[in-house]
Amino acid sequence: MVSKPVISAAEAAAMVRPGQVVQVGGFLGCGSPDAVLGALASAGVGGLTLVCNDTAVLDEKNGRVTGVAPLIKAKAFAKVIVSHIGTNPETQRQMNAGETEVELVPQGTLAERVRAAGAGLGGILTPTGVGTEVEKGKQKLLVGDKAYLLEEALPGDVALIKAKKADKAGNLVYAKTARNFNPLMATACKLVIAEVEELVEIGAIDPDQVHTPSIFVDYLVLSKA
Amino acid sequence: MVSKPVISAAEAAAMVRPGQVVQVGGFLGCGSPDAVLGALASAGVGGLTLVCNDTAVLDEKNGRVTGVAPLIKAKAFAKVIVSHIGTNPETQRQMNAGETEVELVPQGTLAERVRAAGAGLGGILTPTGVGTEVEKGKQKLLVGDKAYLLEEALPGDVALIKAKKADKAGNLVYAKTARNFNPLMATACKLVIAEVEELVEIGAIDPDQVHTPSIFVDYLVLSKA
Amino acid sequence: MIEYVENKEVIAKRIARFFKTGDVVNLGIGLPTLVGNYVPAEVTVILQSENGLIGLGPAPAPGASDKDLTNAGAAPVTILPGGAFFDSATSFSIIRGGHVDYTVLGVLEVDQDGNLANYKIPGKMVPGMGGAMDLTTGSRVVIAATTHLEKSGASKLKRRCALPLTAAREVDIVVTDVGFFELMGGKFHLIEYFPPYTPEWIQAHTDADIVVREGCGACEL
Amino acid sequence: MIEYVENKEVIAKRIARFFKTGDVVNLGIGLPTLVGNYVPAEVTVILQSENGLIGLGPAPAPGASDKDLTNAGAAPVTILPGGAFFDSATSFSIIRGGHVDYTVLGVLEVDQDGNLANYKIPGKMVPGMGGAMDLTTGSRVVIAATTHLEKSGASKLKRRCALPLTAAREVDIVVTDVGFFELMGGKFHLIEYFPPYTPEWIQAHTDADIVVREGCGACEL
Repeated sequence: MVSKPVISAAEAAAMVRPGQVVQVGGFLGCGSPDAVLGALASAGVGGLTLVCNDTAVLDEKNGRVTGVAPLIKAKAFAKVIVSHIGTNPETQRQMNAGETEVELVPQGTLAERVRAAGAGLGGILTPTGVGTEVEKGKQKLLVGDKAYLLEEALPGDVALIKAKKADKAGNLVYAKTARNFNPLMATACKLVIAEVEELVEIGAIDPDQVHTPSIFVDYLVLSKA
Repeated sequence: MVSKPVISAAEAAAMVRPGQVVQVGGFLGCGSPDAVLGALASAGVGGLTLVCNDTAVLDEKNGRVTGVAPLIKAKAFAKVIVSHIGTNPETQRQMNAGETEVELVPQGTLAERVRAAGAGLGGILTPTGVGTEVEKGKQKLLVGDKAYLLEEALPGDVALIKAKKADKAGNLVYAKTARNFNPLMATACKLVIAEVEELVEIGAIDPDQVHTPSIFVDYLVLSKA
Repeated sequence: MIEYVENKEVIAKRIARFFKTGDVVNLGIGLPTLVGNYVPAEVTVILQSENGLIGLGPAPAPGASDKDLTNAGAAPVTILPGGAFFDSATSFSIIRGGHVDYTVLGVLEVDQDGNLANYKIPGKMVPGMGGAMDLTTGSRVVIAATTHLEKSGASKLKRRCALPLTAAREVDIVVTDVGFFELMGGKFHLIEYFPPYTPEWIQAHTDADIVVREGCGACEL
Repeated sequence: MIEYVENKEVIAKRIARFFKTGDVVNLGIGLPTLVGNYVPAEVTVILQSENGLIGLGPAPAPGASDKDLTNAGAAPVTILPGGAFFDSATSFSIIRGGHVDYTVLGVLEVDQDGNLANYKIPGKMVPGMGGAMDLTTGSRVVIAATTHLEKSGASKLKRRCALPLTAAREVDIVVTDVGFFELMGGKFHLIEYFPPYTPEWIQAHTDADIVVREGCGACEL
């Protein structure tokens, strides 16, 4: 196996170019690549499109600021494609003020759209959203006598993901509910940067227990480097 | 967690009714539920539809008979939906003689169709098969400027799968390349029977390392009971 | 004269009685989460959380929380022996694929055709649908959990939802703090009422078509 | 006068030279499998097998085979340190998703438009396509590996495939035992010829349009 470069969070952030589609793992901040996101906020890149489950938690009064929330505050994103913004009031303010475009996608549809991009599929047919505003502008198809929406694949330029552990080849293992969208995004983007807490030798991870095979991963960042 | 009934291979085979769609794990016999398949051949159920990667290996001269091959020989199937029949000449003979209907499906499409059924999707758009005989009778759709075939979900009545290890709740762990279609079929069928080599206590499998969560599994069979 | 007093415990208690051992259940954030407190000791339900686990356990002891183990509301949780973790695609395969028996979710509005709105008040509050659209589409039984009246006194049960829908004709059961209803044929069917409320009071205080089902009885909670 | 002698080693040797360290490669059953024997020691390719592994290693020592560890041809194999196992959906996500750099596969016919047939001779032999359709659709570079002539002396390279296609316009490179060709603009472009064969011999013995690319040279293997 071939080793993957281990870079700093700042080096990772410098690979993100203005205007790119960035997919970020994490669910309300659980399983987000916080070191890389911090460096990205410092780098001040703008005009990005975010694909993420949510815009995380921005509750400065109670000292809870997680995941992509600082980047939302810094207006790094021209557009966010997420399933939920309810825990980050700044997203809603920017949306209402016309500062940031918000596309709300049902969570399971978001997961399948990202997965489809990684799997080379054009899209999937889901029953979710039929009869709601979500169906606007989409093709509705019948399979048997049931209606489905055609939801298109959602690829990205850069995936910023978080795993618990990597071997030096880039095989990843996630921990508990910090897994969420991370393995999906690892497949769907041209450039994949994985932040990990622990780096082990090649061969130290049982090949039956690898969650994301090394070939998806381009760079590794250690959370505390 | 709730324990799942552990039954004999014969009891498992007796749950398969004539005319049902049976999804069987395994890749040329690697990762097939051999004890259950043996019992099914003895039970003599007929008129089934098989969904499987292939019709396994039937090479009696060299003493190699694997997976579903004995059931093919016993004419248990009115129809087989598989990606490959090249290692089982009897399948081809039955096809040419009009005894068994054979639907050939590209392997990746078969995997996605089974997965889609388990995931509640109506189908998926795949580029595979465009411009070939596979596109016959199917809708072709453009996403962007690329053509895709709409391939419909493929659900089953019974999944006969094989795992290395189960806990008593039915959480499954597969071994090596014996994984193949097994985890997909576990999600796609109304009744799921998992043959396993080893049964451990609830709690003995790390929840990060479960390949198939227990809720998909209805019955357990021990390979050597 | 019966005075309406909001009572979320009653709702949670009644919902908890629907489950039998082995049922896979997803409890939404807020009021639905309370349901977990009232499942009878002899019933073992399997709780699913859409952020990626099955076998949800009780909240961790103080100081024992794990940053990598939360529920869909970002609260620290635990996992029971025999549970499993998975990614978001698998989580929603479980949900959309029909492998969840009950989903319980909160409501802004629910109407007599089984429509439910809870993700968006245009121009005011737009939290987003999160996993709710998939949960209502895929679960075998969808239970809407809601107080019967708004603070203003307005009925939460409607003839027709005015807000953007989360679920179109997907709701099977509505449990409020005055009674429990099944949705059928475009009407709320009252199955049980919770004293001191009476079927007459409920009909008078609900802005929707209510059928009192034959055999409808009082339920003490 | 050059006499044609079938030589599969030459094909395998030339194909092995395409790869650089880090490339993800899928080798089909039969002739393509030989390619693995000729990858230069200083190049580390990552072999993928569509039945569910990456990091394919050499055949096991006699008696050391594992019933749970085979390649897509059901032969016992090993896995290298740093490899991984996965299910068939993930395997084809890797393939269809463009994460395989090279796929090498055998041929019944290949034509100058990049069409390839290898899964079906109607009425005669129908092995099925297995993973080949996904591999040709999804891989970055599709290499067809074939002897140049049939036993009968007929050209395996065609103007137009007559058999049902495995891949429509997906083949990028054809390597035979007489030379290596790129497919472009509806023609086979000869890039290298393998002595004793010459460009003239190749043009005379191929029933298809061949362009001898400027700079086309001999390659000793």
